[in-house]
Amino acid sequence: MIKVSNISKSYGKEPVLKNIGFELLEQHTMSILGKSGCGKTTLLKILAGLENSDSGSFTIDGSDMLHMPPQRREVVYLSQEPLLFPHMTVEQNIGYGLRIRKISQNELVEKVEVMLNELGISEHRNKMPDQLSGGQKQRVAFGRALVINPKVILLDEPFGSLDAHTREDMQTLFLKIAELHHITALLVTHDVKEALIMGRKFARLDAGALTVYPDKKAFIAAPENGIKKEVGFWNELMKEHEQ
Amino acid sequence: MGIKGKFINTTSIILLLPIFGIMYLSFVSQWNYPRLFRDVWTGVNWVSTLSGQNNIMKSLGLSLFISSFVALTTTSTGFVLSRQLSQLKKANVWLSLSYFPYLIAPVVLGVMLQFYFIKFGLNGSVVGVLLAQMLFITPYSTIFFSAFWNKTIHDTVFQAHSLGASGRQVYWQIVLPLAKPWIFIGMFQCFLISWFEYGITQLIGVGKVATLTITTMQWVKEANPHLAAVSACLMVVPTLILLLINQRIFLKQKDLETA
Amino acid sequence: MAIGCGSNKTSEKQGVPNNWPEIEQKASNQTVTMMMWQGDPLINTYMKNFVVPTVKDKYGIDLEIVPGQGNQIVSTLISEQEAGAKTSQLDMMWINGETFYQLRKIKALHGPFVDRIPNNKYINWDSPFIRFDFQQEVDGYECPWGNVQLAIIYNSEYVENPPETLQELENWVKSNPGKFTIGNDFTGMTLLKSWLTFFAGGPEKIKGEFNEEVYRQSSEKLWAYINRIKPYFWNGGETFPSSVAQMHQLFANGEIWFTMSNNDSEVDNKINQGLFSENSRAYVPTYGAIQNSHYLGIAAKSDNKAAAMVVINYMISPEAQYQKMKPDVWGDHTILDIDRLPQEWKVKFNEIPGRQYAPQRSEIQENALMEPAPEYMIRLFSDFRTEVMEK
Amino acid sequence: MSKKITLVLYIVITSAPILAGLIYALLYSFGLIGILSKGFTLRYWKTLFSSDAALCMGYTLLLTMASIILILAISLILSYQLSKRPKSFLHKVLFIPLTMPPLIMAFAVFYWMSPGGIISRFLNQLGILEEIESFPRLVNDFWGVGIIITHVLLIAPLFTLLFTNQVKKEKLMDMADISYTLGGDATQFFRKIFIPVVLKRSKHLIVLYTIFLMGTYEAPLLLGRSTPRVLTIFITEKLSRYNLDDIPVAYALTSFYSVAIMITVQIFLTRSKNRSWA
Repeated sequence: MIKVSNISKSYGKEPVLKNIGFELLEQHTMSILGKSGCGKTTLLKILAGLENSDSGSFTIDGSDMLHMPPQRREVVYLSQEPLLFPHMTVEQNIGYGLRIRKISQNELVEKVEVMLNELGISEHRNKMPDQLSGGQKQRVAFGRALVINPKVILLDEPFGSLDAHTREDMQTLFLKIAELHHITALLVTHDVKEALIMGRKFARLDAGALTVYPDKKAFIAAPENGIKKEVGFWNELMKEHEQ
Repeated sequence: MGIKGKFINTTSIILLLPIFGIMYLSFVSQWNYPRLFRDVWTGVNWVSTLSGQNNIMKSLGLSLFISSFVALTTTSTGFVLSRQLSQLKKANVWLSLSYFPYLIAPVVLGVMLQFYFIKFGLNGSVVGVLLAQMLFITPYSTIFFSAFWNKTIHDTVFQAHSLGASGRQVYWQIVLPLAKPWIFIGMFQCFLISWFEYGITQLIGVGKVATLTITTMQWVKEANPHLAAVSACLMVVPTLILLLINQRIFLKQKDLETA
Repeated sequence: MAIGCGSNKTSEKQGVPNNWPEIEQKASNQTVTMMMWQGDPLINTYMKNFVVPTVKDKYGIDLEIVPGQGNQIVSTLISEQEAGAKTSQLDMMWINGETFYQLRKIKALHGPFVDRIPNNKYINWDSPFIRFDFQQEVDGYECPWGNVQLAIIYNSEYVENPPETLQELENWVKSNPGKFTIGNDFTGMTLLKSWLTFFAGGPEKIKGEFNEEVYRQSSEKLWAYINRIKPYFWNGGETFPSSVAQMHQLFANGEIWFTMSNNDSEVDNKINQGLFSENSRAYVPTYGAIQNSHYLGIAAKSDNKAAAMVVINYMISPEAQYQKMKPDVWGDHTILDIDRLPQEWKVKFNEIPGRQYAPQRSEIQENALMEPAPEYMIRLFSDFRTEVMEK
Repeated sequence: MSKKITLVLYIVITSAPILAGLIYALLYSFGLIGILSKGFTLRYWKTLFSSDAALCMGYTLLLTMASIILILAISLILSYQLSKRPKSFLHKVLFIPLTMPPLIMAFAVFYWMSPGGIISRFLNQLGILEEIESFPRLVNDFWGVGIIITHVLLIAPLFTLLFTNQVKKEKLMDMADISYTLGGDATQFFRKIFIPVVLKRSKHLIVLYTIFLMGTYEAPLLLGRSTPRVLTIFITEKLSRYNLDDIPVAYALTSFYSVAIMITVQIFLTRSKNRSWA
């Protein structure tokens, strides 16, 4: 179980995160909805170990994460940019995390093979990143993260730079694979629909403060998320059309 | 079209003239006005140089040593320093410190520092010249590499960490491969700056550290354009060959510089 | 001898042993750095191909030559003093009167040492042109190396009767614009000193210590004269060559018809090298030309004084002086008194082939002028810039 | 912790020498140290703004401006032409001057363009030039023609390369078509769009090279006149003169020049956003 409590961070006098706390069960995905600049990237970076928090704690199954160097946390951060290693092929990129874990060559090849197939990119295995499309790159980035079986994946607007169509494909793909690999994930997005599709648990980050909703219903009902308003708009439109 | 084409062709020819000029001067002797050649071309300047009858070959060796050493040290120092700087909050402000030593004319820098070099017994020695050159080439190298450490590199580095790579692994497996073209070009640039240097080498070296530029100048002062030209050719031709081989890499560098 | 004994103690302190054999012993396998003007290929060749290998063979001394004129020597040694350097980068240097003056002033010269070197006994100390350097007694702080007289070189194809007086020169320059100039360098200033001597009213007037009044009056006339004919100089008098090498190049190109040399026999070796046309001749005008000697000094902070002394002793040996005096080697007149030399050397010196294109020494000796005090030179250098070049 | 050490090391490498050098130069220029020092005086600084030093500063500035303007003009035209003909031979040749040190370039210019040089000999052989005097004075001349030509040969090719790359990157030539559809002609495009865009993008670079040119040394050493002189020559000459009173003046100019550079860097380079860092 992931447990985050009282995490705060400020840049100078500017508070960015205020007493963030939540719990997340294994194999669950929590969607955090937030506008840009609400502190969501900072939160993920703290959890991943890229930045330090001023206070608070972060544990996975009871062991402290905040004082562990990022490479030992097994918390993988995925950003909007796929950030593939440009000097490695698709295969090498996906196998990178395994290679540094000194896994046997056979096992490595096998795992990478499985991942390539699951992601549907096996025909691109020998390509370099600059030969791939945006969606393909993002798949490789997922594969690279998932193949090492991390404890948590942190997704920072992972589909933000993709076009609408590719985006839907990727969302479905992620759900499929997350289930397959029993992934625990934290997703931040500004897109309500994406939050709803991907999440099992829901929260909202606003001006550095986190609200965790008890369930999906509460998330939909909360006026600040604007879902009701959106639905109202479409209903009105439908009604007008029907008349 | 015709006129403009001519313009480009003329420019091309003009750009070739300096190098043709020095090659020509190295193959003539007894160059009395208005003669262009005496009777035939002569290899005497080259023969005497290559057979070690003058100090040019010695200077070539010394220059190669100094410039290679300076290139290696300044490139590695600049690379490391620029990385550390890039992680600081006010990286830009810190970086601006590098502009001063790099932009002040080397000979004036030499004038300002001569006192200290003498004080520490470094004048007139190869070590002194190495140090003097490093004083302004290291900042250059730092500025050069600071452009490498952009957000994408930092994010990629973090990505590798996040996948479980240790600091050393990230450095060898991610950073260095990505930086390879930069390091290559940076080193070439630093080598050239040192290779081209005259002012501060003359001042701090007290003429004792006779690099190729110093030797060339000495022949010029002696009004012996022919040996000066041989010496000049030895400076230009190696860089030219290196450049022609690596023109594509060099082209890429221009991308880096404007980036 | 009296001076020698007196200086023994100080010399010991300065790292020079008391007697010559010990000095030679201490000198072996040392490296001596000598700073000298390297603007003349023949001189460089003489040093590189003759002196350097011989001192290596004979004494095991590595003589390292670095380029630098008098002013660079002065500024190098001044900077070292200011920085409080314990040892100097330079061991010995080739100097001239004004450098000698400056270096004495800042106490950068080692000495007296000349009376301690064996070949001192052959030096022609009777000649005032050797004993006095720019009116200053040498005092053992520098050792004479060669003696030269300024000679004007002209192309006899274009100039049939070279001007013998300043008036004639003025007329000639005005009727042949663009063909004459003065170098903004040591040689040029040496010519100006002979002109200054003329305007001062003769050598007697300018003798002795620097006299501000004499300088003011004579230099006023000098600048007026030069500025009057300057528009007819090479390049309209807008620029002046900055070195002898540049002057010679212009002369060889035919851009100018006069050049000059501090070495009266230079025209011979320049023609032999094929640099000057065979119609080139040298002469000394009737108003005279400065004759002076050039010297070798040892840096006070050299840590190799013994080796430097050995090198200097060799450089004034009959062997080295004889080689140097050959017109096709350098043509620099010896500072030794030939009459005092052993018979074999006497013969050899007398057999040195005469000059073909330059006047014989004996002919121009009567037109030789003494160097005035060094301040004249220093003032001429800076005033030439402000009074002529920048006007 | 190691970050702090690196930072200290960095400051020691970059700033300490400059600062130490500046302090020395300042002390010397105020007569506080040096072989002839007689205590504090403003004498040397006063001469800096009256005598030949002022002339030297003005001359350096003029020479720099003339060089940079010519360099910009030539590189702009060349890069425009090159962008239209990407496969030109010039592309290959542009690299050659980058392999030449300033000293060698100045040397080459001297022996091409002096009255006794190669061009003059050619003209003479062709019978066009009868006397060596009729050849125009292009080196060691008053206007610094030789120096400026050397600067142009050294820097214009580099600028042309960079500009051409800039144009490619910004797809500037595609804009030409837009400009034509809006009724502009080629000249208008060049003047109203090409030049401003390229110059704006290269501001940083232009300032950098202007500062470089202010400190030019080798070219004037070989091709300059005895008067007026550029700054670097002035300083080195004053330092090695028999008149020891000239040394503090040289240090005064040294201090003045380095402080001026620092201010320029502060104004033009640090404030303007270094894009690579953004």
